[in-house]
Amino acid sequence: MSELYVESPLAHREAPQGLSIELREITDRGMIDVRGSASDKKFMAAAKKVLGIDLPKASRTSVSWGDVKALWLSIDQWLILCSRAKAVELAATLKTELGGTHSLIVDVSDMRAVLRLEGEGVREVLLKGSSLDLLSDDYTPGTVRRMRYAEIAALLHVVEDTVFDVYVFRSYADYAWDFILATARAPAKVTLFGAQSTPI
Amino acid sequence: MLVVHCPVCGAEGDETDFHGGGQAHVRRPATHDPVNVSDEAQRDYLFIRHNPKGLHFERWRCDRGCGKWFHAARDTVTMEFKAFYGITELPPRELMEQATGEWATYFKDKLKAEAKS
Amino acid sequence: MKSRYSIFSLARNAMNYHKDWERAWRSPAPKAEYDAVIVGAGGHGLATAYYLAKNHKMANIAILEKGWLGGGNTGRNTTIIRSNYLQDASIAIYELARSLYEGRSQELNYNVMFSPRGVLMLCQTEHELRAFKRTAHANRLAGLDCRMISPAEVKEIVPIINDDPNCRYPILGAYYQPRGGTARHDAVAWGYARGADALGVDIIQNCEVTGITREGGKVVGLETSRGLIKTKKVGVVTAGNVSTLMQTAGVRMPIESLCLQALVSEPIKPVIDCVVMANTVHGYISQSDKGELVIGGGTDPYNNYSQRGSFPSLEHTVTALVETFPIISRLRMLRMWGGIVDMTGDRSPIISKTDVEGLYVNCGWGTGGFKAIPGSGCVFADTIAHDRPHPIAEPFGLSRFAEGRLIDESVAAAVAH
Amino acid sequence: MSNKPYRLAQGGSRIDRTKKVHFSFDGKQLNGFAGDTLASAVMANGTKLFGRSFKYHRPRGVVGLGSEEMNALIGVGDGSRHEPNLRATQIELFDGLQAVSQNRWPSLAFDVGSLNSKVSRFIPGGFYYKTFMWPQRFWKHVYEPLIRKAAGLGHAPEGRDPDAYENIHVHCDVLVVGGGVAGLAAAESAAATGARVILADENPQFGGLADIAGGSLDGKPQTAWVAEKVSSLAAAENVHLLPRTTVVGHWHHNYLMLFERAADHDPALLREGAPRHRLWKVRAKQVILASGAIERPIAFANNDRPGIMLASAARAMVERYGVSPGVEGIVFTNNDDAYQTALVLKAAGIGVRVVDSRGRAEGALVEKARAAGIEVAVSSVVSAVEGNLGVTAVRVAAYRKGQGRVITERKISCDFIAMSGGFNPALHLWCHNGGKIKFDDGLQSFRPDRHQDPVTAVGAANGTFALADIIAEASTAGEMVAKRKTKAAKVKLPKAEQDVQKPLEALWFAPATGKYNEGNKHFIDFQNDVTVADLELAQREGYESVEHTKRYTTFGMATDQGKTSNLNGLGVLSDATGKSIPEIGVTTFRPPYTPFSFGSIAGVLTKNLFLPIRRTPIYQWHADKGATFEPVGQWRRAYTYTGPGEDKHGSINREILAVRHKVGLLDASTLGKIEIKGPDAAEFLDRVYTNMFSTLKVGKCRYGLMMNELGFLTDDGVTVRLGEDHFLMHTTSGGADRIAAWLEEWLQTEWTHYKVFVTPVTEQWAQFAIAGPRARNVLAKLGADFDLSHDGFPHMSFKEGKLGGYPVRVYRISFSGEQSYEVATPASMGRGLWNAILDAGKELGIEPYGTEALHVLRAEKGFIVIGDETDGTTTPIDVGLDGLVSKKKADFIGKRSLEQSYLKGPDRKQLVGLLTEEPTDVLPDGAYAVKQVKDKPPMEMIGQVTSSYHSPTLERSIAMALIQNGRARMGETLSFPIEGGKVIRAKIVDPVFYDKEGARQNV
Repeated sequence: MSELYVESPLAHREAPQGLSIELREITDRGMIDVRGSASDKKFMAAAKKVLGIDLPKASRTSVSWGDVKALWLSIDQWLILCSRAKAVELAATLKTELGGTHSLIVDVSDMRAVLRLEGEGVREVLLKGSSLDLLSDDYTPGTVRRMRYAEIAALLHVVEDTVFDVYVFRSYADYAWDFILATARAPAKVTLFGAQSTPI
Repeated sequence: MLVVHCPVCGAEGDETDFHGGGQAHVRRPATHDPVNVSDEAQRDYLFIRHNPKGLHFERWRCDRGCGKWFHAARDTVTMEFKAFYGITELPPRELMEQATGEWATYFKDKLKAEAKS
Repeated sequence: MKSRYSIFSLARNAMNYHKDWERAWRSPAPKAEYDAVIVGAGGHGLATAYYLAKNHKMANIAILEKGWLGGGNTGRNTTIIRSNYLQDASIAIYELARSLYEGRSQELNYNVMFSPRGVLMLCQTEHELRAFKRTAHANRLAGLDCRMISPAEVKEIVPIINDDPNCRYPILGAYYQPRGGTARHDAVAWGYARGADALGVDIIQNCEVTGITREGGKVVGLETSRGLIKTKKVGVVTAGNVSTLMQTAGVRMPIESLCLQALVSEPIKPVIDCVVMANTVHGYISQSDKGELVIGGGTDPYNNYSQRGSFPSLEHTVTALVETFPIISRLRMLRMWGGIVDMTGDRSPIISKTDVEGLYVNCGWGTGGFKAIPGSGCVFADTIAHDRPHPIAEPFGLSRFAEGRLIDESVAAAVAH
Repeated sequence: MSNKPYRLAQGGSRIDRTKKVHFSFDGKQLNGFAGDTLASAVMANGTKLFGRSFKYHRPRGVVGLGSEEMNALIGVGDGSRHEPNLRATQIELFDGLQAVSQNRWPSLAFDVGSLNSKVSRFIPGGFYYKTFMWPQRFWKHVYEPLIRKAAGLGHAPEGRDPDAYENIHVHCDVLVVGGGVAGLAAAESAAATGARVILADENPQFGGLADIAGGSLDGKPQTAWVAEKVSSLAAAENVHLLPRTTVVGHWHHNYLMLFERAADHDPALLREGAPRHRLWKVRAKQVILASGAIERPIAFANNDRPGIMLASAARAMVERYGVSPGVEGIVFTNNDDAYQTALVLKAAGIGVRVVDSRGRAEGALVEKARAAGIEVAVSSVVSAVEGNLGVTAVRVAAYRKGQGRVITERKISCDFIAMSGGFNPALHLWCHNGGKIKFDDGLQSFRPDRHQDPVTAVGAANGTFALADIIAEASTAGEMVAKRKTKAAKVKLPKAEQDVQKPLEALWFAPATGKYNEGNKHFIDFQNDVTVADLELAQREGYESVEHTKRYTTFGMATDQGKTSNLNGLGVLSDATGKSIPEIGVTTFRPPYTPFSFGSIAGVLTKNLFLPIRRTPIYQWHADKGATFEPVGQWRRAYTYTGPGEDKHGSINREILAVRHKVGLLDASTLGKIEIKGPDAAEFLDRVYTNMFSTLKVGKCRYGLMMNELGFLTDDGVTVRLGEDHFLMHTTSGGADRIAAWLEEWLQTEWTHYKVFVTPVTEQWAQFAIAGPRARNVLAKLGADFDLSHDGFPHMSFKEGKLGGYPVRVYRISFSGEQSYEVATPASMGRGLWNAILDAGKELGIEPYGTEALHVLRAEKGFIVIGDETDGTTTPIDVGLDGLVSKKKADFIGKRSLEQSYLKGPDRKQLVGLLTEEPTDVLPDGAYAVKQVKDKPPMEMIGQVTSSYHSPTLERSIAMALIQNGRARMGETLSFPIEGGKVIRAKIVDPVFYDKEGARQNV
C-alpha cells in the first residue's frame, strides 16, 4: 500500500503578503474533544491519570503539561491539544481509562483549521471580526474563548501577548483566511489607545 | 444590541453571541402525563405566550460560550436585564413578587410553595 | 358631506391662499355609549370602522386611539402590497386587499398613491426557485396575475441588480407580481380616517383604552383615559399591544411582540422602479416617490416594546442589499426606526370572534399587515356586524391553534438535503 | 451678483495660503487653498449659488458651517466613485476634487424645475393627497413618473464601488462625543483616572467652536488651551482620538455606532488601499455627550435666498477661511451671540448693521458693537428679502413681541444676511435610546432631562453656554463617570473669561408685512421647502398632532433630519395654536445623527466575504473536474460533472446509469454526524425519533424520522449503534447544526435527568457513498481489513477498520436502492481515500455522481427528501411512513400534536407516485392537480408535485406528489393544468417505481 495522503484544510493557500501581522496555518495539531462532568470526581481523576494534569475548571482557561494542553470549552467539555502523531493513541487511552465513567471522547483532529496570527496589532485585527473586549485584562496568555468571528463560529486561544490561534471548523477555513487577509491589510492598520500623532 | 451575561460560565457579550429562546417556564404537558393532554393544553403549550409590557422571563443560550441554556428576567420596554438564573431554577424571589399580569398569576403558587418550605 | 378634493378645488383654494380648507376629520368628544367601538386607529382599525359605516350602515360607532391616528405600524412600514402567497386562505385575503387598493384613491377621494409598480421576489437558491415555482402554479390556478421570470428579465426590470452568476447568491430568477406595488402609508390611514369621519364615525385620538369591561361572558364597555364608554361590540385592532389589552378581558393570545425595523437612504434620482424582495438574504427594497430607498429586513429575536431595535438585524439587511445592489454602497442611510409587530405561532394573522360575546380581535399581522388593510377592514367589519366569521376571515380564527389548522407561509424555508 | 472674488486679504486660521488647490465645480476649474472646505473655496470664488431646493427648485446657498447644512448639497467624484448629497461645508478640499451641484436641469443658474416655484401657490403642503387621482391608471403611468423624476436629490453612482470599507469593535470606559472645549475637558478628567477613553469628533479638527466663540482660558485664547489638551490626550496611552468621526447612533446598553471618514479627504490614502470609511461599533460603559449646539435660523419672507447664513457660519467663513460672505451685510438676531459675528465682520472691513428683535439690547457684546460704530436697530425684524439668485436688499420692520405687526418698514441694500434665532442643544443622540428632555425657557429650547442609560450631557449639549460653566461641568462629569462616583474630587480648572451674554427672546417667525400668509414664503424646513403657511395649513386641516404635521408637510424629514427646522417648526405651531412648545410635543429623534454610508455598514462583508461558503475536503477536486455546484445551506455540493460534449441532462443520466449498472462515487461529507453517548442515550433517542432506537443492536443501523413539536417532519437520517450506550446519528446536510442544538436544548431544558453527552463531529469526517452493483468489488480491490461478504457485513450494518490503508467507518446503507457502502475517513485523509477509490474503481467503471443523480436515484425508489416531499407542514403519516411512527412509545417529540383534529382529519394530502400518460412529459416541480379543469381560473386544487424527474433507469418520467386522500385514489388519473394552457394527465401509482422488493441493495 502506498503512503497515505494527508492534506490540511488550507494546504492550497499561498503565504500571504502585504499584511500588518503574520498569518499562517498550523497543521500539526491533534485535538481531542472530551465530555464529562467537572463535578464527577471519578471522571476528573481518571482524566488526570491519563493527561498528567487536572482538567481546568475555571471558565475560559487552559493548562498545559509537556506538549499536551487542555482547553476549557464548557463546564463539561474540554479540547485536548497535542501533536497529530500522538492524538490517536491519546484518544484511545482516554477512552479506555474513562470507560467506566459517564464521558464521551472523540478524536477531532481533522474537524478544525488552526490559524496562527502573530504580531503587534493582532488584537486590533481580530477586533475587526469579533466583538469581544480583546484589549481588556481578560485576554491574557492561556485564555480560551469561543466567539463569533465575522460570520462564523470560532475558538480563540491567546498563546502569547501578541500570538493568537483562531480555530474554525474545517469547511470555513478558506472564509476565515480570506477574512483575515481583508482585515489585516497593512493600509488598514489600526492601533488602539496607544500614543497617536496629534491631529491638526 | 443587548449585553447578555451567562450565569453558567460567566461569559458576557453581545446578544449575537447568545441565542434567544423565547418565553421561560413553559411546561410541556406530555412530559408529565402523555396520555391525558387536552387539545387546549397542547395549544397553550405550543402557542399561547406571556407577552408583558415590562418585566418578562425568558430563555437564552450561551451560543458562543459554554453552550448552556439559562433563564433571564428582562424589561421589554427598557430592555434592562434584571437577573440571570439557571435553566432549572425559578427567578429571584423579589422578581417573582414584582411580576405582573400572567406572570404574577404563574408565580403566585411558586411563592406560596417557597414560603411553605 | 365633505367637499371633494380635486384639481379644481385645489385651484379654487389657491385663489384664497388655502385658508378655506376644511378639516380632514373632526375632533369629537367621546359619547357615553356607542353601538360598536374599534380600539386602535391604525390602518386596519380605521378601515374596519369605515366599512362598518359604509357597508353595514352602522352610524353610532367610534374608534379610540391612544396616540395619533396612523401612528403605529401603519406609519412605520415599508408599504409593500402583494398577494402572491402560497396558501389558499392567504391568497384570498391579500388579493381582496390588493384589488381594493386599486380603487382606494377614487373611492376615498384621497390620493393614497397606490402604485402597482410590480413586486419581484428573487430566487437565489435552487430551493427557493422550486418553492416559488410551486407558488406560481398555485397562484395561477387561483387566478392571480403572477409569473416566474428569468435572470435576464430581472436585470431588465432592475438594472442595478448584481447579475454576476458567480456571486454568493446569484439571481436564478424571480417570482413577479406586476400588479403588486406600494402605497403612501400615511395617506392610507388619513384617507380612511377622512372617509370614516364623513360617514359619521367618531375618531377619538389621545384616548387610551385601559380595560375591557365584561359582564358574565359579554362585553359591556371600555375603560378609557377619558372615562367609561358603554358598548356591546368591541373590535380590538391594536397590533403589538394586543396581548395586554385582551388580557383585561381574560383572553390569552398566541402573540409575541417583537421589534421590526426599517430604514431609508438619502433621496436620490430614480434607480429602482419596483419592489424587490430577497428572502434568502432577508432584505427588501423599493424607492419612494421622494427618492429615498426604502429598506426592510427581519425582526429582532426577542420581545421588545421599545420601538427601538437592535443594530445587527439591520446591519445584516444592509450588508445583503449592498451585495445585491452594489451601487448603494456609496449611498447613505438617512433614518432608521422600529415598530412593534405582533407575531403568531404560524406567522399568519388572527381575524376572529372570541369566547367573550361581543369581543372581536384583528391582530397578528406580523411584518406584513399594511398590504392587507382594505381587505382586513372589510372582512373584520363584516364579522363584527354579523357576529359570525366572514368566509375569508374564517380560516384566520383563533380556534386554528387548538385544531392544528395552521396557515404556514414559511414552508419555503424548510430545509433540504 | 458680481463674480469678484471674496477672499479677504488677511485671516483664515484654517487655510494655508501657500498651498494652492485646484478643483472643479460644475465643470468649472477653480482654485482654493489647503484647509478650505468646498463651501469656503467656492464662496471665495464669488459664487453663492450651490444648489436647488427639493420641491420648488429655489436657488440655494450655504447656510451652516458643518453637518447641519441643509442647502448646499453636492455630488463629489464621478462614475463608480460618485457620491451624492454631501454637505459642501464638510467637504475638505483636495487637488482634483470634482464637485457638481444637484437637482437642477439644464444648469444651476437656469433650472427648468424652478417653474415649480412659479406655480407654488397651487402646490401647498400635502397637495398631492388631494389630486392626481383621475383617471385611476394615470397615477402609475403619468403622474408618479413625473413626480419621481422631479424628486430625489443627487444621482447614484454607476457600477460597483471600487473602495474598501471596514468595521471594528471597541469597548471603552468612557466615550466622549464631541471634541469641543466641553468634550476635551471631560476626556481629560476621565483619562486622568486611568479609564479607557475614546473622544470622537465629526470635524477634522478638535476644538468645536472654540476658535470663534471669543473669551479666554488662563489668559490665553481658547485655541491655545485646545491645542495643549489635544496634544496631551493624543500622547496618552489610554485615550483614542477619532477626528472625522461622527457618533451616528446610540442603542440599548450603551452600544454606539461611530462613522469615520478615514480617507475621503485624501485620495492618496485611497490609492494606497486604506479603507474609505470605517464603522466603529463601540460598547461604552459611560457616554459623555458633548455634542454642542446648533444655531437656529429665523423664518422670514424669502429667508432661503443664497447669501443668507447662520451667524456662526458667517463668522467662521471670515475667521477660518478668510472668506467674506459679501460686501454689505445685515446681522439679524434675537440674542447677544450674533454680535460677535457683527464684530468680526466689522473688523474684517465688511459693512454690517444689526437688526435685533428684542426691545432692549444691552449685553457686553452689544455695547462693544455699538462702540465699534455698528448700527444696531432694536425692536426690529427683517420682514422681506429682495433678490432671486442672491440678496440685493432687505426690508426691516418695527417689531414688538406679543403686539400686532407693525407695517412701517425701511429698505436697506445689502448682499448677505447673518441670522441667529438662538441655539438648540444637539439632543439627537441623547434621545436615540429614549433619553427624556425638558423645555428650558431661558434657552427657548429643549435640553436633556434624564436617561435610563449611563449617558451624561455636558456643555452646550446640556444647555450650558458660559465658558466657565462648560469647563467645570464637563471636567466634573468626566471624572465622576470614569470613577462611577457621585461626587468628583476638586479638579483644577482653567480660569475662564468671557463676555457675559444677556438672555435671548424667542423669535420663531418674523412675518412679512401686510397679508403675510398670502404668497410669502417663510421657510422652516429649507431643504424640503416647508413654509410657515404649510404648517398653518396642516393645523387648519386637522393634522394637529406634531407627527401628523411633520408627515403631512414633511417638515424635519429632509437629509438634515430637522437639525435647523425642528424646533422652529414647533415654535411656529406654538404661536399658531396658543399651546406651549412642550404641549405641542416633539417628534422622535431617530438614528443616525447624520447620514452614513451603507458601504461602511457592510464593511469587508462583500463579494466572497458576504456570507461564508462551506467546502468539503473534496471541494477542489469537484471544481477541477468542472462540477456544477449546488448550494445546500452554506455548503456547496457537486450537482453534476458535465464532461466535454455533454449537457447537464446527459451527465446526470450517465451518472445515474453508472450507479444502476456499474458503480458510482458520491461526496456525502456534508451529512450531519453527531455522537451521542451515555447511559440514557437509547431512551433519549426514543424521545427524539418517531421510531424505536432502544431496540437497535450494537453494530446495526436504523433509519429514523424526526418531527418537531407541531407533528411536522423536520429531519431524517440513519443512526448506528456504536456501543451499548453510544450512537452515531446522521442528519440531513442542512440540518446538522440545527439538530445538534435541538438535542442539546431538550437535554438541558426538558429531560434534564438524562445522562447523555452530545458531540457534533460532522467536519471530522470525509464521507463517501460507493453505490452500485459493483460497489463491493471496489472495496475488495481497495483492500479492507474486515469481512466484506454479504453475510458478514449485511445491509444496515456497520464496520470500523481500514480500507486501502485508510482508517474508516463503513455503513452499509443505501439511498439509491443499490448495493451501497458509506465510507467515512478523517477529513484530512479524505482526498487521499477519494483518489484511491477512483483508482481502484477505474476498471470497474466507477463514476463520480452528483446530488441531482442522487435525487433521481432516490426518487426511483420512492425515498423522501426532507424539504422536497415535506414542506414544514407534512407529517410522517402524510408521506406514508406510518410504520415508522411508534405505537408503543408513550411520548416522543411531536406525538401529541399528531392527535390534533386537523392533523388526523380527512382530506390530508398523502404521498403518491405519478406516471404521466405521455412518458416523455415531465411534470413541472410544484405543479398542482385540480379537481376539475376549467376554461379559466380559479380551479380547485387537490395537491401538488413534490419531485419530478426523467428516470433514465425506467426510460420515462416519474413524479411524487402530495394529493388529497391520495392513497385511496390509486389508479385514478389526475389533471395538472400547467403554464400555457396545457394539461398534463398522470395516473396515481405507488411511489416506489423501481425494485419494489428492495432486492438490489440487499445482495
